[in-house]
Amino acid sequence: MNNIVLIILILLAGGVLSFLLNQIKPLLSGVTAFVATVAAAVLFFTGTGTADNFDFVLGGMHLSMGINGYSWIFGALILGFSSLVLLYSISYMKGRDRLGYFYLNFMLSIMAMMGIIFSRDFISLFIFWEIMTWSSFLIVVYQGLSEGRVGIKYMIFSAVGGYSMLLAIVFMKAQMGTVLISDLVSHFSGFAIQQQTMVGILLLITFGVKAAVMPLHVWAPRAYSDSPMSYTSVFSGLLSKMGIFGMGIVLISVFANSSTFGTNTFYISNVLAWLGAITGVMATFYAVIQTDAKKLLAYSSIGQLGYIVMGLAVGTKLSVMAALFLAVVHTIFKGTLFLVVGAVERQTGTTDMTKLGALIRKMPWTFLAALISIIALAGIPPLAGFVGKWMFYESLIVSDHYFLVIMAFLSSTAAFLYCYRFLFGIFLGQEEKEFENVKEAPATMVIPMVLMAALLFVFGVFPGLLFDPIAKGMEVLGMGTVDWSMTVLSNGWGDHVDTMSIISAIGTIFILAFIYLALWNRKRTRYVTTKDIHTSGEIPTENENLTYAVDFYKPFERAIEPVMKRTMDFYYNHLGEGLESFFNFLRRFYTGNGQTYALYVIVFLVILILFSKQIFL
Amino acid sequence: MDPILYNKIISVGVYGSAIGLILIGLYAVLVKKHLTKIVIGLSIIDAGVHLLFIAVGFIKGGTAPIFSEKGIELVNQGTAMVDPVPQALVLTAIVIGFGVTAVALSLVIRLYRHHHTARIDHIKSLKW
Amino acid sequence: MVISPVHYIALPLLAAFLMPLLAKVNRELVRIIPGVVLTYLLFVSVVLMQRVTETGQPIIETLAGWQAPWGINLVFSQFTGFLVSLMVFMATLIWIFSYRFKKVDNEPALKYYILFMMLVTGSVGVVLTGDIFNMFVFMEITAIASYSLTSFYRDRDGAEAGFKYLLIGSLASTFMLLAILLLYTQVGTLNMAMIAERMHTVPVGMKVTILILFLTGLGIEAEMFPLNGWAPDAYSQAPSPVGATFAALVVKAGVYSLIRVIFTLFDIQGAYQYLIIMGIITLIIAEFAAMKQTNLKRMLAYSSIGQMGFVLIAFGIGTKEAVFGALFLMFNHAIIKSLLFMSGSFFVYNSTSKDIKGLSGIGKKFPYMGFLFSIGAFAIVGLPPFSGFWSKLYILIAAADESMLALVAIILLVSIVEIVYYFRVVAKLYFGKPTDKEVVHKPTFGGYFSMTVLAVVILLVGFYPDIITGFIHRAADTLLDKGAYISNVLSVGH
Amino acid sequence: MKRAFILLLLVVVGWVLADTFSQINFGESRMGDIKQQETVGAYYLNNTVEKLSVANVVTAIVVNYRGFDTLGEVTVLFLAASGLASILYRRKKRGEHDVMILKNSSQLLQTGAKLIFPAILVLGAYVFIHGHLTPGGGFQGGAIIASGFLLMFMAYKDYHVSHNVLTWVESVAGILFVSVGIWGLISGATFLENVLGTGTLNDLISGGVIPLIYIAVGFKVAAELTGVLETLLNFKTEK
Repeated sequence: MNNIVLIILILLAGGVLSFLLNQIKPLLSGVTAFVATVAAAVLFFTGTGTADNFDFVLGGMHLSMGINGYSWIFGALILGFSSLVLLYSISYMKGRDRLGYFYLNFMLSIMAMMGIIFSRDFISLFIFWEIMTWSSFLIVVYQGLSEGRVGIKYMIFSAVGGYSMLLAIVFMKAQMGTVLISDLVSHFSGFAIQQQTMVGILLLITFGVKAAVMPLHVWAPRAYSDSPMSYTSVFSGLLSKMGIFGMGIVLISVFANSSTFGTNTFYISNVLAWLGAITGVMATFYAVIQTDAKKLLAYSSIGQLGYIVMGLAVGTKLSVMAALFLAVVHTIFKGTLFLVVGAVERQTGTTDMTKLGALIRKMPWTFLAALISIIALAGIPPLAGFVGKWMFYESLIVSDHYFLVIMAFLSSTAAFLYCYRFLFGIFLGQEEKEFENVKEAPATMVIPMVLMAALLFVFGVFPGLLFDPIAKGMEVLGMGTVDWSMTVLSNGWGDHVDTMSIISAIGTIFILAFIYLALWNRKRTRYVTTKDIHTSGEIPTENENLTYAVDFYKPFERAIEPVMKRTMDFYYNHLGEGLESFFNFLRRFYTGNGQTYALYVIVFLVILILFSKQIFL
Repeated sequence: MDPILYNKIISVGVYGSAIGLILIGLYAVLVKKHLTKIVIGLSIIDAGVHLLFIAVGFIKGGTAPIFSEKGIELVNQGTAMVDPVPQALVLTAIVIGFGVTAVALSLVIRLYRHHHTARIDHIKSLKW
Repeated sequence: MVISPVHYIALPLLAAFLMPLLAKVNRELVRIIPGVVLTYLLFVSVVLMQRVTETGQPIIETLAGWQAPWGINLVFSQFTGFLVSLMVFMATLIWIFSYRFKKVDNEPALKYYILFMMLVTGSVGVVLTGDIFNMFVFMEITAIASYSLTSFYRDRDGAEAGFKYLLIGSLASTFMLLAILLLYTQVGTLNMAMIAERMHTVPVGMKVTILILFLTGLGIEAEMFPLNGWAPDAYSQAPSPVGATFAALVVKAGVYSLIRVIFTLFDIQGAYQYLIIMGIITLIIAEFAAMKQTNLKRMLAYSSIGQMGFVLIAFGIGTKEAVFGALFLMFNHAIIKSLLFMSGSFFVYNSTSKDIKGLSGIGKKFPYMGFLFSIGAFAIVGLPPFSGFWSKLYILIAAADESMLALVAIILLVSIVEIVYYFRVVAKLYFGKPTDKEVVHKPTFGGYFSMTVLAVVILLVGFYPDIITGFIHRAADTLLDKGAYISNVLSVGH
Repeated sequence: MKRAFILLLLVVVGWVLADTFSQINFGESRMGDIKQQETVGAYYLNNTVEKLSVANVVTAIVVNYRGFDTLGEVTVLFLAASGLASILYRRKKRGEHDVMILKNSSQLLQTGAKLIFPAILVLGAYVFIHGHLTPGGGFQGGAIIASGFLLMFMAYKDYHVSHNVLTWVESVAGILFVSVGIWGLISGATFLENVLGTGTLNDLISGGVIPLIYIAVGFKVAAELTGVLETLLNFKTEK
């Protein structure tokens, strides 16, 4: 059987099987899901190539599935990452009820994502896209928080996105007669400029919703934080990347044939780049003021996705490469961070950074993973985040997008604030009494986290490992060949940044410091608790709080307040309320009096009679 | 009297009374608040429509469509019998009207039993 | 005795007349006989559909030995056959569901089965008959059975809903009678094929007046916008199997008659635009009204009305693809809405109130039932990979082919509203805080069975629509081929 | 205000109906040339005697040409009776007594009713038995019989007709009707087809199955109308 079909079927069967096995023993449920995903991953990495086409006719439409270099990047990311997350999940989800339900939807999401990247036509893309949407919706409401309101909001935005794709699809079908993505690419130049704009905007709305681009992002923070953390890592790491995946196709392949492309980039791309930049800045600001670790990470995700969208929208070789590199790396570090928060939540029962603290000694391995991921997130060498950011800035400057650079720098600086806060709030600071007996998370949870952290290091040192598939993918998108090397970052200005020299410099410093602290200076170090101090001669009591987890960035908050006063959410809520009261007004038409209904009938008849000439002739 | 004028008067009288019945019935249905009156209104509408059926089937000078020896002769001459089809249809329509009225009355009884009122504008617990 | 379309009418009637006698022998027989009859009719459907598909010609059965146009005839074409088979299939499942639905054994409980069977027969008769007055008679059978079944429960709201239904339904029959009368004076026949053939001789003004009367009368049956005040009440107060029957059979018969009148009888182009406009208004108002409902069954009722508006839009577009989409949607709506009514009824029974609020967490008590309801909800809003998706897709494509992109956009916007209120219920079912009311009413085995069958059909058609599209394509072609209808019906025996 | 609006609506409706019917000349034949048989009416007038030997064309139409309608119509009645029973059904509460809603009628009415009742029954029977020969038929006859029962209900407050008997009559009559139809199917013809010999015109036994069906219809209508009356009359109101 065809490998593509087989992968989809394995994932689907894994989901159904884990749903059924849950009835026997809940543990089996998670194990089955894990095994199925690993099996699919093995199949994907060993035997799936561009030859595995699958053309079929469904409902009278010619549909096609296959794989190319571009979708391979995302496929590898999905299967690799979700395997690790599912391993983590086995322990993380232990003891919760309705595990079968959870794993069924989890596996359906993974299946749907694989389906999306395999799709070569818009109908099957849409089908899998919607499966992804509702399966993730079912997980968002799984914990029963906030009466499902968050889930509904997520669903509304997803529906807007999904249906704008559907609108684009039926338009394409009417115009071109086919729904193949390759046909859209080749026919796009034949459309009038209005049609190009319409199709472009519609498709970008679809992908923009999932990628949480500025005006369409309001569902994301709560939806991310309301899901179980093991799923959130997939939600923010992979589902959002499906938006990036689609945007890549639209912004690069399709818009390459737009009418105005010859002189400049398609104007929608410019708008989108700006939206991405604003998203990056605003989301980062919001992330800074959060006190809940989950929400902090959620906003941080949105901000990072803003960068990636910006990179794609700018559309030069370097920026696209940077964006795709960041996309992959973001999945890894943000996924890890969500897993870290999940581990903390499982061990302590809370994710509130004002309550947590000093877990570094209780959960050292988790801390290690968090630290490395945070460094990667902040873009500090030698980890992979640095590579992405470097290329990203360089590409913006080379292509003369100076204002975008300023925005990017602004948000990236602000990002340091929340990065620090995250580390401090959870792992450092004052030891809380209630968390005295917290233990390290089980091995099945720690291993995936540490493994991914290690991966970040590897990609930081050898970014070429990622450049290789990305370059192939960009070729598929129609950007021509892209040069890359294993350790040297691309050189727009003609300068070289060699990761090897960076790593050797940093490595040397690190080793020297280690030697100093661990060996030479060993005798003079001792462990002190937070309380082991004297303030003006007074010995602090047990209950006194000496670290400042509350109002952490008060001045900063005050500085950005004017920008933050009215959230997008506010306007959406008002719109929703207005609509609801309008609906309420409309249904008063049904007064409940039978006689009134009879009157409607006669009025209707009279109207038809009076306007019969206009209506029927 | 002038036969054409006579014919006109007759037709205005027949059609007019039938249409009048329909309008009276509709008025009762739309204005009267008492459930029983509304049901009566429905019956009056029915009666008007049935009358229209019969009126339309009538042919001037025609006899009832029942054959005797003479009738066969008449038919052979041309249009001596009224159209039988509307008469057959109206029979069916009357019976159906009866059935609907019976059900309507029973519902009125039920409504009165539950609500202790027969005013239609007081019976609207189902709305919006 | 050769199997022929008249079995659809004759056997249920025979059984209905027999049932009061059999009730004296054994009360269980009254419950079983409708099932036996419907199962036989399902068999008849299979045989006849096979015959029609093989020959490609409609089966036209003359009654009482008089050929069209002199007598009444039944037309079992690929179009009507499809609808009739669907109706019988649904009726069988609903019977299985309602078998011992409630453990009451009084007199009306027995009447229920008679009325239910007549409801089915009436709807099937409307679709099968080739005679306009006969269609009226069958509509009245359906209507009277519906009135009685709507007020079947002896609470006060049942009678209210029944009376409203009756009031509006009587007006509908009045208008239809007037239309038939005027039509008869103009063309001198009641056979629909003959009427269609002679329609061009009717003066335009008269034609339009007749059409308006028909549209008003049949619009009431098809739940068109300002005429549908009765519908939410009737759906929400009728017993749940009857609510499912309304959605699956009765309203289908209403839409069928409307379509038959516009597509076959009349040749007025404006009627198609009229369908689109009224369909849009119906869709919008109904879906918006559904949004704020607190009563689950009432919400389902408004949703049903909205779907019918969607069907009317699709028929109004009038191309082959659109009609195909519309028929597909009718098929989907019958299946999905029945599933929703069936599973929803158990939630309503076992919750503290009929309100959606009372459903909180009830999916935890009935995980399987919640699963089925979710499938139904996902399918009706048109999410892939459920069957509702395909019909929506085809209709939208058909609309886009006629470059009605604004129409597509409106439909999609309204669909978002639809998603919101259905998903609100789904979220509530699973994840609300459960109320601590004990389970009073477990589904019967038959209930599980019929709901499972429906869910399987939804999934099957969703995954592989081609198992059903062939039938629907042929049905759409048959409906649109007016000339063939006329010549087929009138050529019998000539 | 509302009333004025409604009156305005009714004026429009009335005007349209009047306008429409003014195009349909009263008393004019619309059957075309009877011999050409362009309309169904003409066809029935031409062929009834020859093919069915039934004198009353309306009966021929009701029972034979459009017999299917009649079957539906009978079903409507049957449904109305069933529906009524189901709608008005109410479990008797414990200790509840029948509440009389009828007063004792006068001696005059009681005696008169007793006297006329058999005659009414006979008249009804006559009307439906001769349905194919003279004006009238099953429905008319049945209605006449039911009116006889109504008279008895009015005269005697405790007059009851056994539900059992009514059920039997209407069921058997209904079964007979459908069976005649199926008889046609079984004998290789169509449903409801006149499979018996038609006899000669104006004989009592002529017209094949037509009188048979009309007698069944007569019984059925009589039983159902009486049943409806009985149900409505014996319904007890709450105090």
